[in-house]
Amino acid sequence: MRKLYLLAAVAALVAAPAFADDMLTIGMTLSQTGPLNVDSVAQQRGAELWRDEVNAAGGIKAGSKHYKVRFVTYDDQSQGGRVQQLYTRLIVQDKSQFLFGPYSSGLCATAAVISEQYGKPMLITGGAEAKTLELGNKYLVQVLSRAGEYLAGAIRALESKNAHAKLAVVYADDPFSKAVAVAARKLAQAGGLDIVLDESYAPNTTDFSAIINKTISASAEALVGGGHYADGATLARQIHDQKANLKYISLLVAPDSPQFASLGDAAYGITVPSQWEVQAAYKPDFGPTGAAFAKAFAAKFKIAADYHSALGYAGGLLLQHAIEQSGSIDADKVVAVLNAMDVTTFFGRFKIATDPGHHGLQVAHEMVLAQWQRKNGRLEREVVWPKAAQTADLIYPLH
Amino acid sequence: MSGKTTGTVAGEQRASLRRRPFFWIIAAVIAAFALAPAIGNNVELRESLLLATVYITLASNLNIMLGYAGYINFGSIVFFGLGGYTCVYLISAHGWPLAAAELAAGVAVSFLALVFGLGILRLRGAFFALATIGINEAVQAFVSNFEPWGGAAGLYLPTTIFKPLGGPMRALWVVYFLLVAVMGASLYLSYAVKSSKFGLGLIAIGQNEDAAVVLGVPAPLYKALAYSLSAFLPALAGGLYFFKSAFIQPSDAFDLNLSTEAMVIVMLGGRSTVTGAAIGAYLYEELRGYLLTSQTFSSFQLVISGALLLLIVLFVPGGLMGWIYGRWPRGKEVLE
Amino acid sequence: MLGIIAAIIDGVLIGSVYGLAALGLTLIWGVMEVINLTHGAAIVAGMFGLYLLANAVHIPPYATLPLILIGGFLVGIVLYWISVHRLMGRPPLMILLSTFAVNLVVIGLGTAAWGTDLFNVPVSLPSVTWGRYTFSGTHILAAALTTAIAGALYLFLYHTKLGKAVRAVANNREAAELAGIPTTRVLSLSFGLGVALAGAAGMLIATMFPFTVLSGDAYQLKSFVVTALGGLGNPAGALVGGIALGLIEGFAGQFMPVSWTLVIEFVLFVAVLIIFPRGIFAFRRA
Amino acid sequence: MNDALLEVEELSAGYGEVQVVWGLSFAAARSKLTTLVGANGAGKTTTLRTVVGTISPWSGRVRFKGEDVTRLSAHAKAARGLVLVPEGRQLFTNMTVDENLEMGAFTGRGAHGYATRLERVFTLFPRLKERRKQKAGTFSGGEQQMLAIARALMTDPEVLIIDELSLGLAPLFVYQLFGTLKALKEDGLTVLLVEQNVHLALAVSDYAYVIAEGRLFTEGRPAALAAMPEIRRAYLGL
Repeated sequence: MRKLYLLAAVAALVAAPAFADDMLTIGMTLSQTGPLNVDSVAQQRGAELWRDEVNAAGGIKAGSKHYKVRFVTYDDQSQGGRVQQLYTRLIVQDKSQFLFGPYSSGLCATAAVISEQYGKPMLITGGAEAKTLELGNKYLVQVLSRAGEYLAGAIRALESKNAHAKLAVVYADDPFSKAVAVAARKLAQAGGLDIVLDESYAPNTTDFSAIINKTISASAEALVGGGHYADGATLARQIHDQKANLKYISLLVAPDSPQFASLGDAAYGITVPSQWEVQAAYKPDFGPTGAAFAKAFAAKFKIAADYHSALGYAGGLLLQHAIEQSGSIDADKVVAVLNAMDVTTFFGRFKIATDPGHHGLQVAHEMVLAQWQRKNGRLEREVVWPKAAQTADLIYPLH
Repeated sequence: MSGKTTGTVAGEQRASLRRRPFFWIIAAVIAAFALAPAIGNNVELRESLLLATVYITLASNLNIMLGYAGYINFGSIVFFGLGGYTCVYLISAHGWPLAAAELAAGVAVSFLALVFGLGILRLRGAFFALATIGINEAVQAFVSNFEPWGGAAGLYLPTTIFKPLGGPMRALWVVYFLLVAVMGASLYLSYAVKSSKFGLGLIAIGQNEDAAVVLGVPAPLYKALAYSLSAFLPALAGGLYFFKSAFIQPSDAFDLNLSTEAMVIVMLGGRSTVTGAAIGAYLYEELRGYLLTSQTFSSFQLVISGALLLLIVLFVPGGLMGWIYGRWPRGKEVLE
Repeated sequence: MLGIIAAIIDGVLIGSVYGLAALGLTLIWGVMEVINLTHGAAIVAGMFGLYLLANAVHIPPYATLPLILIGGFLVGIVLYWISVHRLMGRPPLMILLSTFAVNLVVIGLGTAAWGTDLFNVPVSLPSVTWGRYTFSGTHILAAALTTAIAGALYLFLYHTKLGKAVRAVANNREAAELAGIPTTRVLSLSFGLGVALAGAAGMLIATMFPFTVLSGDAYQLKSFVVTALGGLGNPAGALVGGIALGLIEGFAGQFMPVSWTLVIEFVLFVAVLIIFPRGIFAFRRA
Repeated sequence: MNDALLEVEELSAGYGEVQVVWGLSFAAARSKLTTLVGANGAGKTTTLRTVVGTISPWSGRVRFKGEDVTRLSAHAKAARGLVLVPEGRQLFTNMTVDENLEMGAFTGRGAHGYATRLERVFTLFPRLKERRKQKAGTFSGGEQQMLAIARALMTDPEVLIIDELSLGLAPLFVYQLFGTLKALKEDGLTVLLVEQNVHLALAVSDYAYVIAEGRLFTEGRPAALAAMPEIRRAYLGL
């Protein structure tokens, strides 16, 4: 029996993937393993939901043809060294016509050049750092708000409560977090906040005692920063363990994952800049509503959708729209449509810069700020900023 | 006068190299690498071979320290990364042409290696191995904080950088041929070292350092030279690799995993053989490429590489070439 | 000023756990001159041991410590026979590679089983507050348990016959064999002890910080730094070296950007190896 | 040779591809002092190491009390009472005198009657008793040799094998140690001694084997050997 199973597996490997002409291949890598895997997998699931829905509905209509969507994915192990090899393989060997970017700004920066070298459009759904899009690329399309925007809401929300709060900026040494921190620093200074601590840490840092002691010594009242999941969650736990008595904490990325609730009390009150929350009810020009997406996602994966999942789905949706509008799967024609698009989906608004120095940079999408609050004894995320989209009041101060 | 003498000696050595069959074997390998993808514009093959050239370069140069002199260098990747950084930095910040930036990277990194080498080569065995890890980590931590090199965010190259090479598509071919050249140079270097008095001294150090010193081998100098020599070509390869990537960040440039992969390659092929490092690199790249992209094995690729390495170390410590020499002793004369 | 004192106290607390981790590495080196590259994997195994026993079997977190020590010991003995025994007396490269290979296999299996998700074992202990600074109960208890384990190891090595045999084998393996000590068994036992200590350190770390399958690398590197500071093969040095590293991390961070402490750590590591190959804190050996 | 406690038959051994010992046979009789003499490099040390098992023989057999122990490991042989005091003493230099002696008594055999044997060892070597807490590495050569023999005695040997007893020691110590050996023999201990100092060896032993280039050159009672012209010329410098 087991032999048969093995044989089948081998046969599946050997047999060339047979697909008809009307098949659209989209290639991407995801971080199944490595430090980025939590968010990367969430993003991937969003994309898969889109693919399955499109195929169930008969595929993407381009002109007279209907294309079924096929994904080819490889594990990049969260390592830049593999990304280029794999994207090249996706284009050259697997004949991908379109690409989705990997997760995280660092990996996107590594993958970006391949899209340019081979002239394949790449939708970036998990790389917020703007630098990659300022190098003269012609085939990159950023779906999410860029890094500079991340903490804008968090800073404004803090200013609304205490315009002169003592602020600690603590962030991971990676391209994304650094870009976020640089922008946050400028905003905070312009708004009159008092930056009492400005520290970065290595992304694989496991012990934050030194930084937290410094935060306490600097009498900081608020802390913004963080990086990705592993370091952010550790930082949150240690802030709680060491009773840093911060009135306000905003961390990147990590608190957006449903898994963050496993930190228990340490998660309470922490805010997170979010690309999307289900409560933010945009009126979509096409595609599902936020609520419908969240419902379908939860039904398929038995887990709540976070913004990375929404991004994965939105990337697919926007590509589909562009192909349908252009009536072809020709790379240049589709990119031309994307360049001209100004639309709103369940994910929010989409519009990219088209000047050569910033081609593909997202300029229209807006972020929200969410906070972990207690509701009927359970930890849940509520949108607390901007006021217009708010589902609950910001809890301030935390202590 | 002394310059003239060495020139003649080097000349004679070169002449004697050409008479040996292995010289021509290497030449054939280089030609195969250069021609195979060029015929029919086979981009797919080129991409696979491109990584093989990088691996062969890293493994051949690691072999000089690890195979000949018997020194475990966990941090050989630091040359690759520093070469990449120097090259990308000179191009992006100072607008140097690729060739000049490459040369500067190679020279600077070799010099730095000489300095490091004179420091840590007093250490032996495990202490040396630990120090090489330390150097790699220290350099990575330093570069992460070094703002002129972009710190943790790394350095980016604009796509216009490929213009002088005929646009992004043609640049890939140019970079590939340059990497093949660097690989070829690595193989010749490895071979030349092995068949020189210098190489003999290194191998003597590898067998028994104390005895070698007694026999008059200037061990510290030889080790430092070998360390520095084995830095030059990896630095060039790093420069080309990250130029192609158009992006470099500390975690990619100084990835300890790549160092350990290079060691696995040397072991797989057979320590202190030129052919072994090359074949080992090629096989490893193919195996890794397969494991990485196979749906069945991708989650077990670490397990498989680990188990393979363990079996080699336990049961075939001579690697592939050791096994071949065992079956076919005359092989030693043809395949160095 | 208070902040600096708090940083020093924190540094000592965490450093002692680094010391415990390094103790396993240094013991194995001292007895058989082997650098165990499975060390990081052993630390991770200790972390997951805690997670599984506490979450799946519902054993109170600290009650898992003896189980992890025993489990680590047995696994270590098996590892010795698989990856070290056959290669004793061969060039050191071989054992480095074989233990590295086992490390790959263990981490690979762990990744296949749990992915690389972050795991968190919430341990609620009362903490000690001092002015504005708080010392988490988990850190204090970890330091206390480390001291207890190190003390027990000392008693074992200096006051039991078997422990003295371990020292005898470390001192002169051939003489030990001639004196009738079954040296191979002592080697496997020492390897088991080393792995058990690494596992215990992993377990204690997991009570303090969240962790992933890949966390071992960072702690393995720290263990290297600690052993270099304290002198390779010197158990007392490992503890002192660990505390020194904790102090560097806590103390240096008060005066410069925290991201520079890593640079200092590794530069110091290389410098110490070159200048004092036996470690700054190496106690003079007779 | 029915009273032979240790019998070695046709022993061959070496290192790597170099053969050092070529089909050597000899025996150590119960309660006698037997010596192997020969020039430096004759293969004496290799022979002893092969007999006790720190290196394995290429061929040949070792019998101890009639039992074939050729393939036993060194510690197993020590546990049966076949104990070697290796060349260069090989003490546990980081450990105290007490600890060294305790390690000598590591085996079940040595542990049995530990206290009485310790008393006896201290009677034989009172100097050691004075320095029980001192580390062995701080001792002089002669003291180290005493401790090495004392440690071996703690194993309760039936055959005590000593490699190069006198090497590098002051004459006074050498005479003292030979005296001790004689006393031990008279108490019933079987001793096998390897010695470069042929004069001394022949003076104290009951039976001697002369080894040259890894082979047995001749054997016999010391008096008879000392009379042989070849021996006189080659080893006694007469």
